[in-house]
Amino acid sequence: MAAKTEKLLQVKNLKKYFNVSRKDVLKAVDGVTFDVYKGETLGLVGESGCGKSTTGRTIIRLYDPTEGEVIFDGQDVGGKLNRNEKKNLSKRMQMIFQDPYASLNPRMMVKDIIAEGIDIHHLAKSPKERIERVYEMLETVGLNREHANRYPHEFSGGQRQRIGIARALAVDPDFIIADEPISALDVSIQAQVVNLMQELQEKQGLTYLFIAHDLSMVKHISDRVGVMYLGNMAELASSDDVYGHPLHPYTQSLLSAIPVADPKIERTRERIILEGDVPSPIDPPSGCRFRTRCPFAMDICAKVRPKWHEAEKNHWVACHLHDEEIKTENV
Amino acid sequence: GSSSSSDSGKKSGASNKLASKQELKFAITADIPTLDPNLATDTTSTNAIDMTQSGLTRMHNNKFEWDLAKGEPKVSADKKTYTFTLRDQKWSDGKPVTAQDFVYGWHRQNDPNAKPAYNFLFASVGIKNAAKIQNQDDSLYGKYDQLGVKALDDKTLQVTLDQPAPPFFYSILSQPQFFPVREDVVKKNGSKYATSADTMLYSGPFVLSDWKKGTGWTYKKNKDYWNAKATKLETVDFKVVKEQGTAINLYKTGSIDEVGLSAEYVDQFKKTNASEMKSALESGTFFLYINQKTNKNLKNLNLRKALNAAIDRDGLVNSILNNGSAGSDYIVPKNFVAGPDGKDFRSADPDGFSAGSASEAKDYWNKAKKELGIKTLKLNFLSQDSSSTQQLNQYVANQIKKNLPGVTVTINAQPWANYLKLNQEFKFDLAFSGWFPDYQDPMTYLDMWTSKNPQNTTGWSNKKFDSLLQSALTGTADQQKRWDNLLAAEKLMMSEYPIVPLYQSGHTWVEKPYVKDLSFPSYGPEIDFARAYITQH
Amino acid sequence: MGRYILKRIGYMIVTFYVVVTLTFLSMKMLPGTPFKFANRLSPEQLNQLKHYYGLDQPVPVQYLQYMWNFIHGDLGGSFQYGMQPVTEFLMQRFPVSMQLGIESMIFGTILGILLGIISGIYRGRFLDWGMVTLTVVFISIPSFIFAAILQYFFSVQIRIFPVIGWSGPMTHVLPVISIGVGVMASIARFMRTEMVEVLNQDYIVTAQAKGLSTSAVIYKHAIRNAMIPIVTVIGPMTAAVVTGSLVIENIFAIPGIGSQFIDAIVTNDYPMIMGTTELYAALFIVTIFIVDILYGVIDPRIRVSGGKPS
Amino acid sequence: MDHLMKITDLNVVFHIFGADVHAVRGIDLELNKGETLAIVGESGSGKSVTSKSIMGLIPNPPGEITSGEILFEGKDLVQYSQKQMQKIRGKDISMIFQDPMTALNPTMKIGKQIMEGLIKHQGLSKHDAKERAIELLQLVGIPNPEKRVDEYPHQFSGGMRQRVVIAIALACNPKILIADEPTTALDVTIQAQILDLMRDLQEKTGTAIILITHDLGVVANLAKRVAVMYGGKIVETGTLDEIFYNPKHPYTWGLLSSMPKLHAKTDKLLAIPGTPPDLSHPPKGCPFAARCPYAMKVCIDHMPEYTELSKTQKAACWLLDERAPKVDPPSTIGVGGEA
Amino acid sequence: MTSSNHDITKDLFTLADLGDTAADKIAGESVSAWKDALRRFVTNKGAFISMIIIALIVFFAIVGPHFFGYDIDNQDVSRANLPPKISGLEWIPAFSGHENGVDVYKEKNVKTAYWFGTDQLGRDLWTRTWHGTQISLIIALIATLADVLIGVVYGGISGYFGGMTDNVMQRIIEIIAGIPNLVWIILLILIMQPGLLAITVAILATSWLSMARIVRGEMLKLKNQEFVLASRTLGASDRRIIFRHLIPNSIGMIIINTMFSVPSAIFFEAFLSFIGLGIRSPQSSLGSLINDGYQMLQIHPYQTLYPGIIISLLLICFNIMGDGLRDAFDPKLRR
Ligand SMILES: Nc1ncnc2c1ncn2[C@@H]1O[C@H](COP(=O)(O)OP(=O)(O)OP(=O)(O)O)[C@@H](O)[C@H]1O
Ligand SMILES: Nc1ncnc2c1ncn2[C@@H]1O[C@H](COP(=O)(O)OP(=O)(O)OP(=O)(O)O)[C@@H](O)[C@H]1O
Ligand SMILES: [Mg+2]
Ligand SMILES: [Mg+2]
Repeated sequence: MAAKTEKLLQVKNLKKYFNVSRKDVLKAVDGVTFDVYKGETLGLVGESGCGKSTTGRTIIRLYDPTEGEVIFDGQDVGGKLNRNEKKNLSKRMQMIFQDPYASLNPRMMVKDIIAEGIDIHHLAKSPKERIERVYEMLETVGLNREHANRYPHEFSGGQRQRIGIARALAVDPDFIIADEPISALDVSIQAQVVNLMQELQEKQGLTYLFIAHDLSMVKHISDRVGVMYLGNMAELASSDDVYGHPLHPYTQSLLSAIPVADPKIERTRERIILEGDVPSPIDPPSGCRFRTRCPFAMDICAKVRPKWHEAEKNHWVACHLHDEEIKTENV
Repeated sequence: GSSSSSDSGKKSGASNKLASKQELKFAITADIPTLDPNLATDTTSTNAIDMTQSGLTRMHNNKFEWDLAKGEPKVSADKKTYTFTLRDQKWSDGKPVTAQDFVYGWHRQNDPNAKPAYNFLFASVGIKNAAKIQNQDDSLYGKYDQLGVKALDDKTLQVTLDQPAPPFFYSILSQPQFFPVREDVVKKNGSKYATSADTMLYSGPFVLSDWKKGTGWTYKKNKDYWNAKATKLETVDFKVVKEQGTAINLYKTGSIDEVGLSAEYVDQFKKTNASEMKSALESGTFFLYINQKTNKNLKNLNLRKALNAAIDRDGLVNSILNNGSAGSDYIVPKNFVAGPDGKDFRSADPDGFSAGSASEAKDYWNKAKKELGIKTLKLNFLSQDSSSTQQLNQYVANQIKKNLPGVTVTINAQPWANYLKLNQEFKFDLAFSGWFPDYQDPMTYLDMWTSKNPQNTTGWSNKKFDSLLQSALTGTADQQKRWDNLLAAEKLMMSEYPIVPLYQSGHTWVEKPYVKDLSFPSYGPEIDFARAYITQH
Repeated sequence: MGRYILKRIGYMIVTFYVVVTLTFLSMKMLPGTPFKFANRLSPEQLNQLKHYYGLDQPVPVQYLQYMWNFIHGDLGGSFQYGMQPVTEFLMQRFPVSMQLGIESMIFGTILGILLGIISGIYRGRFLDWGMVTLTVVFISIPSFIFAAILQYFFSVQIRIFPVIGWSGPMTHVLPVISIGVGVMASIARFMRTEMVEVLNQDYIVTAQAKGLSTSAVIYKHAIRNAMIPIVTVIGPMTAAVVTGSLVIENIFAIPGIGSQFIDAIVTNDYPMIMGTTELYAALFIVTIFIVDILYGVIDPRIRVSGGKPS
Repeated sequence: MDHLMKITDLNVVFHIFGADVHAVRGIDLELNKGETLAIVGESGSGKSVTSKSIMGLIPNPPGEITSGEILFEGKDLVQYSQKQMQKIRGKDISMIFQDPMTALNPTMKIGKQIMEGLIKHQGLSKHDAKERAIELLQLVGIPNPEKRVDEYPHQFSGGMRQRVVIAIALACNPKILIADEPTTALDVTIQAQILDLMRDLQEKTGTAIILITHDLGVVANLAKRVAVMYGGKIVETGTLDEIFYNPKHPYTWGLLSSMPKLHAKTDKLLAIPGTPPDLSHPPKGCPFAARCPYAMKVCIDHMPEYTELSKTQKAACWLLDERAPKVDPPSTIGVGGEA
Repeated sequence: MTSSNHDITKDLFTLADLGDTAADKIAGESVSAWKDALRRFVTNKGAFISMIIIALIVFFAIVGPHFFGYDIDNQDVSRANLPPKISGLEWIPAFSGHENGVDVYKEKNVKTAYWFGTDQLGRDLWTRTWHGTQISLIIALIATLADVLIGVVYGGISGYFGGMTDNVMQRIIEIIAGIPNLVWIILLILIMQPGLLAITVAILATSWLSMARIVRGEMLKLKNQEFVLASRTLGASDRRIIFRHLIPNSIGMIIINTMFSVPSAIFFEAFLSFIGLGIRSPQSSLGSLINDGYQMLQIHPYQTLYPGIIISLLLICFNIMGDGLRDAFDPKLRR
């Protein structure tokens, strides 16, 4: 794979807070920074509730960011947008959802679901052109024309997910955020969807933000992987680096926790088992968010929030263990 | 006994021996609203006061009897001053009833601060200065001490009138408004006065012994009543029952001894309990106001005659009301009051002044159409929305519609409060109404039709009629002439048909065979059980 | 929790204030007069009466006056009852309606819950089918027809129960049944739905997997959980039953508040209408409040957090 | 061999909406004392139904065990009445369900939910049962158990609830523990905790485990033997190594090769095309035939018999018939062939 | 299975050509969610029969009043209170024209047979009953339509826009709900001219609350569903989301709720009639007929019977149909 360096999306210090009650603020995403290069797949992993979906949804403006910048193709799309700007953005940025059952309107025919974007953006000049485009999309995702007049509940999970992909592709976007597109699917079906996504990327030069908690799948599909913990980005590097030599203790334990479908490896594996559960994002730990479960926690971790820095080339991490300044101080 | 026509001759079944338990049980649709004579305006309150207290006179069988007045008063030569001597009678707290109690009661009725509701009777009968005291614009307003009543001593009460007493003077004294009131009890109880059995004093044939609000009440015989020997009942029990069906069920199960019957039940009881059924004519007259003030068409006499002739009274009283009511073409009811000659007022024109039958109605209507130059007519029929008038409303509307082709009638049934308002504001063409007497005299039915009277919501006005009534009002000295004037007035009025008389109300009820001498008189207490008794059964 | 309760009480007061004001204003819009015998009075006499009772004052003045008295617990005097204080009336009559309502609710709820449980357990079987039909029939027969039939049959024909009254236990039977069957039917339907829902829950399978007997599973696990949502229905239903029992009160001559209310309406007895309305509203508001609090008490899921279950 | 449990020719049908869903179609299965048997397979292949049949918890209606026997210590559980089953459930055989969030009664204290089984099966007094419940909570690694017995499920996190569920299941030292996707709803870090716990507990108690999952990683971690289900049938069974390193059924191949490998580079995943069969109209032949890249004409109408491949491994596939052409497993199963 | 092994020949062991998409084929015709629900509804016998009964009642409500050429106010006291009689069916006691063993028709010398009998004013009860049914249905229809409109719009706005809007709107609902039904209705009826409109407004005043609550709940649930989010990411306007996604998906709930609010409107009108606040004569409604008949319940029970049966049938059928629809729309049952 040729190195992809042209930045399609820059996310800078993105924050998204939810007011869950009068006094409680839930910091779902609390200052994440990363870039997505044109044509690459950036994977985003992390435990449930760590803010992966919120990050994705804030970028595509389903949520308005609390703070931070989102620069898409050189244009700041993180601030206030008028309807037209939002609409234009929606043509270039699309999303694939997790639940193949909830993500298709059960009262619409497949052709109308797929054509929704075409209708909104008036991409077809005639009904004939519209239906042709729908057929094209169906075939692109490996379904056939006859499926156009059917209703979602007549399809299996994998087929529905393909319809969801077709819907996103219909407006011919550059960037697709896939929020756990396969986690609701059976193992054998997951491969169908992942393969399809990869094929499409090759053919159409798409860029993906691929959110999942299945680390092996993320590794398989992603060029680079970001690991999130409790609203923060813990580590970001090429997938080989993240899996090959993870820097952040959280990444390390996460990787060691994954059971591998290979009995031999499983028999001999050393695990770092994390104690306890993820703390609440309403009242997160001070300093480093991970310190409450971190086997290497130091005093400083409670006081200072670790800097997000490039510890190695193209290998970003937020951990005091890898912060040169701290290290030297400590030594 | 004009009241219970079927009373005589029926001695079958039950023996005439007194039963050991003298208890009578009733159901009634409303609780006693108040025992305060100042506030009592309804029949239930009035009946309760009648039975538990005494005035100078008491009505029995439509005639007055001397009650706390020890017989005829001394009458002055000008017939304007009456001096009553009082009988010895104790209040239920043991103190004697005095002339001062009467004076206080009468004053209170004329004191605006005591909020009297029904004190215009004082003016109707002509008690000296009453009219002025009650008139806000008069200099005497509120000065009740100027009222023509005086206690000469504890047992002597002097009443002064503006003019010679009208014939109903003695009978009206039986009304609660003219009862004695104990000042100390009123003062002591304040706003609680007369709101429960023990915030009131009694001086009548019965005392109220138990008054459970909303449920019922019980009268006990008053042993201290001067005429206690005439009271045979020991207890009289009233239950508040709003549903007719429930009351019927109570009667069927023997829980009550009497129940009034609405039309539906009359037929049923006729078949099953004919011997227990009784009927009496009441003094209520019911009619339709014809609004000729704001509806110009109704100024037409032929049209009014047509309306009068259109309604089949027989069908109404036999099928719809079915309770002993009598169809009427008159204003002053039958069996209500007799003149100086002792003959009933109605005996002069027993059948009244019929405008004719349905076929004549069409003729009148045709004439009216020609005179008015109309083909059709829309009439707004204002009535009440109580369940008892529902059927009547529909019947009347239908009769007019049916018998006067081209006339359409819309029923506007309203709750009483709103009915009154619409009626007084002349927002109707025809309005169903009834009238019960305030005093026992034809005047109570006739003076409301004078031009200025607020009750005359027809817009009909007749100078001759007005003057006839005026001379009857002032000419109280010559009883016969007054009587003739009243007869002439009714006749004159009915020649112009300003209203459509419909019926004189009747009351049909069943009572257990062992109940005797219970009556529903046309004037006086609504239910007169003061002399009733129970035979062995 | 404390904060939550305070906030709720705040809302309750606002709601109640709005109700009081609305009723007051609608009283002023009522056509007609509160003086039943107005047809016998001259306009002057009528004006005089209005003056006695302060009805000739401008509406805002009357309103302030009313609110002032209201705050001091004085609801005025009833026009139809010789100006007897309305509060006294309400205090005499309301407990009766309340008792009737609550007894009917208890009767209906217990039976309804039982029926609901049974038909939920035997869902789809004959028993269930029979019960569903029965409840629909009971829901659709107006209670007054039912009451009249019961009265005729049990009091007049076979004379087991007294025709009317509200004194001994025997007098309570028919009215309570008349109202209660409707309650029963609604509760049974609701309970059935809940029961079916709960029986499909995973924790029921867990309980079965523990080896508990069927009755223990149903009794200890299903019923309690199915009954929790019932509380939310029972609250408003109690209020509705108490306010809606007027017809039954009439039929059985029960000295409750309902029949009084209708009389008051027909005669424009303003203070009585307002007083009754306010009492009903207060009852309603308080019941809903109590239910919410109760819900928190019996459902551990919101007991701690003080919020509502999602 | 003397099996703890032996299932033969189990058939389960659900009668719904005019259709009969043949959820389980004649499966045979054995379980030995103290071993861990994993059942893997596509969603809807009948894994849960099989386990519920063992527990006697098939909802009836609509479900019905139409034939077969489940011998537990020599006695046929299929013939047992509900009353008899109640004595087995929770005591000899217990079960853990997939979703810890819904598997606990939300209105009953944790302690009480654990105690119920103890009181029922071991006749413990309330007090003793509570003691034991606290012990059990300790055993499954819940800190501060004395306090937490009196708390309600919503006060526990997902991972802790699953521990409670396990504590309930283990309360009476069952001989068999059926775990139906015990970690699917949990995060990987929590999953690791739970898997560790289960392994520890099994070592301590010697309970045989039937582990149902479709995560092959979990299988590799915990199981000794594996049964692969597809379309209501067991298509292949074998020891862990046999299944992972020497699979013989194309479905097993597909399953293994559709998973990316964490520790190896996979260029392209092998996707199994199509969708599983509709069990209300089960195919006459091999259930996998419609999706099988090697499907032969015979596969469509004829169900293959089991071929014994070793003492422990057998598979039902026509490819194993001597008449069939020789086919090599795809290289994408990665670890294939090493065994 | 062993037996079939005999048929297995060597030539069967060749690659089968299943085609590319064999596994992706969907059998059967295309079924929309609507058709699917309809199909399930039709197979629900109770619900289907209920629907037919309702249709029959509606039919009679339309043609019934014109059967005998009487109008609703055709009075004739000479034929008052006749029991039901159907010529040719006299052998059925209920239609013999006898009451308490007496042939009332003979007694009153009436020749015409009245199928449902006559009332106290001698009006034909068949005509009045079906006319009353018509009025009751119209009341129910108007009330329900308006209920649906107000409730859906209110709940929809409240739920869709959420936030402050929702907060304020919910407070308002709370206040309205704080006033008991009966009070609202009586106050309204007192202020307004009595009649059809007043009844409708009265029923409306409160009945939309439950609809608003339900629709709001649906909106809250639906607006965060992924298919709605998907539409938003495609740049759809609020209008499109509301009309293409939210409303079509809540319509099932709306219909079901409507099925339950129709009978409650009918029932409520009956209640109003009973306390004397219902439809004005000579118009009739089922409620007013029952009320009129109720006075006669002990004497001429047939006067309550037929309106009673019809109102019960309507309520029962609407309820069962509502239940049936609920099942039909239940996504859990869909395959
Ligand atoms: N609309 C919302 N309102 C309030 N809180 C929210 C909202 N959406 C998400 N959250 C909260 O924000 C946090 C992050 O949620 P998010 O959905 O982004 O996590 P996730 O990483 O996608 O988790 P999962 O793997 O479960 O999908 C969670 O605690 C969640 O409860
Ligand atoms: N209660 C039931 N009613 C009707 N059909 C059922 C029922 N339970 C299971 N089934 C059917 O039985 C088949 C097998 O279901 P089962 O739950 O055993 O699958 P599974 O292998 O456990 O799948 P998953 O991995 O999704 O849990 C499915 O087709 C399912 O639709
Ligand atoms: Mg997510
Ligand atoms: Mg399962």
